[in-house]
Amino acid sequence: MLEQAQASFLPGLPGVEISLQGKLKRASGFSLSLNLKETISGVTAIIGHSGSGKTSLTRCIAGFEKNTDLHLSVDGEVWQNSSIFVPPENRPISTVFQEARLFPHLTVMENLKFVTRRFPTAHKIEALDHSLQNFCLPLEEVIESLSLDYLLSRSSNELSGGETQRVALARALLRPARLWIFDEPLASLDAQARTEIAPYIQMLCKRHAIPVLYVTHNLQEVLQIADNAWLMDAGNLKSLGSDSELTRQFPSHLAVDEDIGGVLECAWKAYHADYGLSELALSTASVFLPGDVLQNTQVLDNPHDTNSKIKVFIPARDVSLSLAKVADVSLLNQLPVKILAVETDTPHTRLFTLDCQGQKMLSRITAYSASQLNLEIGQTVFALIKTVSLAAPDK
Amino acid sequence: MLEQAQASFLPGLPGVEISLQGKLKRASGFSLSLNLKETISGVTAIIGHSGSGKTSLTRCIAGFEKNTDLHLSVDGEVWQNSSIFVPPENRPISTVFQEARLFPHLTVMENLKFVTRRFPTAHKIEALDHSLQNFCLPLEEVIESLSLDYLLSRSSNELSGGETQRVALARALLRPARLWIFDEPLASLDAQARTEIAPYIQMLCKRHAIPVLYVTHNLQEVLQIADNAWLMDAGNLKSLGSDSELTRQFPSHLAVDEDIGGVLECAWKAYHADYGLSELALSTASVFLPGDVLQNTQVLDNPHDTNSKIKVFIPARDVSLSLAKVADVSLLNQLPVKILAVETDTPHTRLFTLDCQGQKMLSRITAYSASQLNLEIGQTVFALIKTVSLAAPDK
Amino acid sequence: DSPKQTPDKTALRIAVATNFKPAFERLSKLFLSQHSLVTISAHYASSGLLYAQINNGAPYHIFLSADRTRAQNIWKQQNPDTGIFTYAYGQLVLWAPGIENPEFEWLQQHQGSVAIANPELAPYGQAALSCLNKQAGHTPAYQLVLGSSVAQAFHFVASGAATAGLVAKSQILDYGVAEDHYYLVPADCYAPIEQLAVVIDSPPYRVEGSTTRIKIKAFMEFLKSKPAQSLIEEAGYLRGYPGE
Amino acid sequence: MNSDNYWSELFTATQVTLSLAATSTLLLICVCPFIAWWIARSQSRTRPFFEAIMSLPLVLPPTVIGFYLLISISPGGFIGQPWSALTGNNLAFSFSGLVIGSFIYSLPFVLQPLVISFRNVDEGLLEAAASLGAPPATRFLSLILPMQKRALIAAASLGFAHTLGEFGIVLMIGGNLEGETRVLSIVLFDQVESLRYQDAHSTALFMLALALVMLTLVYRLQGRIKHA
Amino acid sequence: MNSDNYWSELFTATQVTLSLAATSTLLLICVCPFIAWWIARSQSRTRPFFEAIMSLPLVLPPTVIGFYLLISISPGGFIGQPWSALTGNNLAFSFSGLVIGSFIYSLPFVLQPLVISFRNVDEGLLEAAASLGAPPATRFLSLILPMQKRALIAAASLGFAHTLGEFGIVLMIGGNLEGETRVLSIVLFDQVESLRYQDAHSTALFMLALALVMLTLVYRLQGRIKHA
Ligand SMILES: Nc1ncnc2c1ncn2[C@@H]1O[C@H](COP(=O)(O)OP(=O)(O)OP(=O)(O)O)[C@@H](O)[C@H]1O
Ligand SMILES: Nc1ncnc2c1ncn2[C@@H]1O[C@H](COP(=O)(O)OP(=O)(O)OP(=O)(O)O)[C@@H](O)[C@H]1O
Ligand SMILES: [Mg+2]
Ligand SMILES: [Mg+2]
Repeated sequence: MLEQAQASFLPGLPGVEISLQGKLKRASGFSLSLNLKETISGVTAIIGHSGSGKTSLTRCIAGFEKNTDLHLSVDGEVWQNSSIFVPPENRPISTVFQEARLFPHLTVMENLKFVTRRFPTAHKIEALDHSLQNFCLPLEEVIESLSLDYLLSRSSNELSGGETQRVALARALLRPARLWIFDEPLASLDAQARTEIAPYIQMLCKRHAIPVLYVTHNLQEVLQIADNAWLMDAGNLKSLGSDSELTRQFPSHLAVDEDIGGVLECAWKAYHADYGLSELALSTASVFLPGDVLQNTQVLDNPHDTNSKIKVFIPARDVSLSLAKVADVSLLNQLPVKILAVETDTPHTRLFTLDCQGQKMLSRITAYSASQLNLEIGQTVFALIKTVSLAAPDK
Repeated sequence: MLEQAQASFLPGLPGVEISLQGKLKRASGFSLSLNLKETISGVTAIIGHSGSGKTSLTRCIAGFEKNTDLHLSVDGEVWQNSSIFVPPENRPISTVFQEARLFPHLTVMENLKFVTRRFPTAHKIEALDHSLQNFCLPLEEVIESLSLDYLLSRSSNELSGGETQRVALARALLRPARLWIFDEPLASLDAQARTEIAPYIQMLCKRHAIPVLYVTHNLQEVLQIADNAWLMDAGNLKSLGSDSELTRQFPSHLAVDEDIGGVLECAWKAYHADYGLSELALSTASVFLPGDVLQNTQVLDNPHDTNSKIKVFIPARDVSLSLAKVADVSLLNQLPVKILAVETDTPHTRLFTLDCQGQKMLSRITAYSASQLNLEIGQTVFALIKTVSLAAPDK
Repeated sequence: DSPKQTPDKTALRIAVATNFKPAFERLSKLFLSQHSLVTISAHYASSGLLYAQINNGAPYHIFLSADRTRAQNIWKQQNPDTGIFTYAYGQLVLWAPGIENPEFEWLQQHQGSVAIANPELAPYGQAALSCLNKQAGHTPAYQLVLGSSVAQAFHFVASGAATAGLVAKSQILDYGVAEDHYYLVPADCYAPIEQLAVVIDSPPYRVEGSTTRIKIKAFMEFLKSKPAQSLIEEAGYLRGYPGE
Repeated sequence: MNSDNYWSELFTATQVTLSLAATSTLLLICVCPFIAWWIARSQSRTRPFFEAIMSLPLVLPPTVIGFYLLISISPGGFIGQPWSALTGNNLAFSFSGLVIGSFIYSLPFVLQPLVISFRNVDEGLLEAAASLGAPPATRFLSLILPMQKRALIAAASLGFAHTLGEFGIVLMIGGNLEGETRVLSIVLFDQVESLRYQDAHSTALFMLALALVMLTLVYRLQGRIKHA
Repeated sequence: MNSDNYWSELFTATQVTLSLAATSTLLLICVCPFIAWWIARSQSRTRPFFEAIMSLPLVLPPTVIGFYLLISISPGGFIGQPWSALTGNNLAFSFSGLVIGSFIYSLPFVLQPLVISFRNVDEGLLEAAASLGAPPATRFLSLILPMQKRALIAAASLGFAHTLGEFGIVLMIGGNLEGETRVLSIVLFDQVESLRYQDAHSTALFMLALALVMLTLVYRLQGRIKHA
């Protein structure tokens, strides 16, 4: 699933440094404690339980929580502290709210025009960011990419849930910004629309080097487009970083069991056009993926650079273990691995941490199999991975 | 994933027969053509693209589309035609709207009390349904099951997105009804909350024999709790039925490729407590599932009845093929199957339809493996399925 | 002459044209001092309004109108046995605050606004208009503004909005304007401004010897009496009832 | 002039004024929400016409309305006659008559704000209430009215304030009876008309202060109600 | 009486009335939205007090307001003096004076419905507009005002109707000058006062018909505007 260009693929631009300290206290008793200093680029997923404070966090950054004890500075510029408050309209941030908040008296097109009429004469924003003026997404592109053509003359309270969300997203994309905040932008969309729009967001984010804070509950979305993740837990923010441990950390908090796994960083090796298989190199071993990885991965500046690293997410539940290589099966990927550790995952399954050419991966098998095979720490076995499990969503 | 009691497990009550004919025309040009006559029981998923008319359909049934050319009768009783219109408040239907629609001036508790104050003195509804009076969910149970305790005194516009949705669901559950209509009730919830609430809905639906029309975009939800499905496609409704072909029909319309698969109907055989493995019988072969299937499946009237059928969904992407049985691997399920058909699924994968003891299942492998193994129609091979792939979400 | 000494709660309800209010207050004080058991409730409004009310069953006993037509109309509509007489004549004065001893000659040259009551509504207005018309040798330089009543015409002047006005002498006295700051318009340039009092025919009045009837008659007699007429004269009117 | 007299008159008039304003506002706030709801939600083609009719009391000068009212409520009038027959009392020049007059005159000021406010009610919430089994009457009474508390208060206070200042009608049909129909605005009017400007200034100040205090309190209360 | 005279008087008065109502409504609808917006959104502790002040014209009888206005706009008054100095004209007994009077008197009727309506505006939409880069002024002008079109029309029509029927103030500061300050309501009042009841009935009917037609049209238009 996760199979994407690394941060180093980005067109050389630095990220945005966010420094956010302080507290937000709600009348309801909820309190958000923030202590964050991080340079973000690419897509940063914000995950966490319902009511944990994700939306509150984004509101703090976007400038909708005024009477709080917050200190926010972005790229060293103070936006909010006890004496300064840059109002939301002067922050170069574009937000998609959890509820779409379309202007009900306007048509879809008028909702979009509400933004485009105002820009790129980005008056005050200049003060905060000079590069902004250069960038403004063309209205037509956004309309087409989010398939809004047929909706344009519709009154915006005559839309279906998913249509509403797409219009809200489009409207936000049209505002020139240095940071995007999207609060569950695709929650009401069907899987197909989602797999079309998520990569589009990811592509925009990379093409224009605009970092995205992306609140979502959909793990598939996280794995598909996130470069790193922040975890919100009962009002406490924790950056999970962007390393291969990212997905490893999900389960205890959020994911259903199917979602844990490991990430292997491979180098591109070859594309076998006849069978539609990509071959990636993992030190000496080969990993096969269906389809042309380089084509599916949307933004590669220099695809045939042998240094190009490609991340492949391998779900633990898709990895079987075998004492020996197996012949005559459809399982193409059979990687020699060393057992590093074993955990009692659930009463009847075991989670093995494996060393595969110096990188970690996970395998979950039944307790029964584990005892049948007599697996021990240090032992070398073969990890069997179905190739199609690794398929990227087809275009 | 899908692993649940059949309709015959329901406490002997018949379903609800819905007959819905006619057209709904919207000013926007959208038109819904309905021609449906079906007895529904259990959870009926309504799937379809964004804007295809799912919400419109539920509005027609719930009575929110008055000026239309519709004929609706339920259990033979006419609710709507050119001369009759039973208003929504007199239809024994409880609806969760796509937008939560909490009453903004009330607290969460007052929102719930708005319903409980009114029932069970279900005045006019008696005329439509006599059995209704007997059933009213206890307020405390609903509050606990949806973890609303800490929210009760909150004003309902001080909730997070997910909290709002849970309250809306609770409110709807409190209204005595003969049919539930839930329009994406869990869209704003995280995976964990979802895996807790979805089975609760399913359980209620079975315990009280109230059919649910369940609009969702989440295929995992469909597979987890739906007994059958309706597909809405550009205003045309099609019942997909509840057979094992159900999931087979998804991909072309909605699902990402990972979601296709087959459903095997097995009988319960044994639970191996030492390894936490359930053994199910599929004619002569055995299928192993992690955990105690009977415990995980929430409502079984007579669990040890040997006629109990248990549906197991087997995703095509999790089935590998092997020419012979494989030893020394963690793959417990190795079923002998006959190849019935092979399709070119994507340019680089092949989808095999397999006959497994008279039932159909699917396997997707790479084109490369398919040609390496020289697989042919009619050939008998072994389907290898990782046991943990079949795990039900743990409690 | 004095009413029956039986306690009777019903007040004597008298409808009074507003411009007569100051005089009436003094009159009623005097009357009450003579008739200790009577109470009076006075209803002040414009004559036109009171007329409409009486026509629609207002429970008044006596109507002190500021004009002739309305009082006579009422009298004609009812039992001719009820009394009617002129209790006072209004006097017209020219007042221009800040101007000493103004005269009509001054008014002719005056460039400002001159307030009078609306001639269609108020006798003072009619009187003022006829005087102005008689004086007009050439087109006047001032602008004429109309108040709906003579009271309003007075407000116009008192507030400074109008620079001069033809108002009632009673108002001037009540307001305390100094002797040499107004000009009493000669009575021959306008028709007399008759103020009529009329008894309103009501069921208690019809009962011969009823307390109410006695009170009404008593007040009407009082109004004709010398002390009352002197009070009226003091308030800036001419005596309406010359008799002793 | 007579200071004692002045204050006792003012006191009595204040009592009459407040009870008149309170009574007619109470009546208005009981009746108007229903009419406003009908106007706000009706799809009928006659709705605009009916709405215009309700606004007519605005258009005629109060004394003229008073004149026609006087004719109607006089013992022979089409309201006064049945009223006398029923109660044995005269409607004209009575407190009840004033209440009727104030009711008619202040109706548009209470009605229109409610109509505006009711038009803003989210249709979705009504659907939700229906889906929870609430019939139309319940939806209105136990959902809309509590939800529109703030608008109700605002409309009521507009009506109340307007009745305080009402004068043309009162003068016409009330007849300026002390303790019964002589309200503050009439006292003030009398004072102005009879050139007692000093008294008039005090009375005007008193009325303004009274109104200012009451309105400030109401508007502060209103600010406390957070939602809708 | 004189039928010719009657009609020509009515015609002139109608012209004056309509221009007065139109002018003051126009002024009100330009000014009130801003004040209403401030009142509806201010968190200030003085807000209720200020709001009450704005409602005060309701509380005093129109003739009394008129009296005080007369003092203020007379050539020596605190409005009249600078006005004369500036324009060389007298404000009292002029059309401009009437406009000022109507403005003050009708202010609360235009303001309050707007306040009620603005209070219902979803805060979320304002946040959305801010997030799209619209500063407060833009949010108000290009989001709220268009969104509240219906409330604006309703408030304006209330103000317009009220100015049509206004009379106490006009009587006081107008001076009844034909073609300049003699409005319909005064004509009607004069007719009633001078016992020309037949003429009064016709005039009242004419005013009612005029208002009925205009209001029906406005309210129908309003019904066509679907949202908020
Ligand atoms: N306006 C408000 N006033 C008071 N409490 C609030 C308000 N908005 C949110 N809260 C509370 O603050 C907490 C955090 O809310 P927040 O909306 O940030 O959660 P979230 O992580 O976005 O949840 P979700 O995924 O359900 O949208 C919740 O407990 C919520 O009830
Ligand atoms: N009130 C309305 N007036 C006019 N058209 C509408 C209205 N509501 C929905 N539509 C249109 O009807 C079509 C079906 O809408 P509907 O809400 O039923 O879709 P849906 O299947 O529920 O979509 P989603 O999954 O996005 O919620 C859409 O094209 C939508 O734009
Ligand atoms: Mg949220
Ligand atoms: Mg929908």
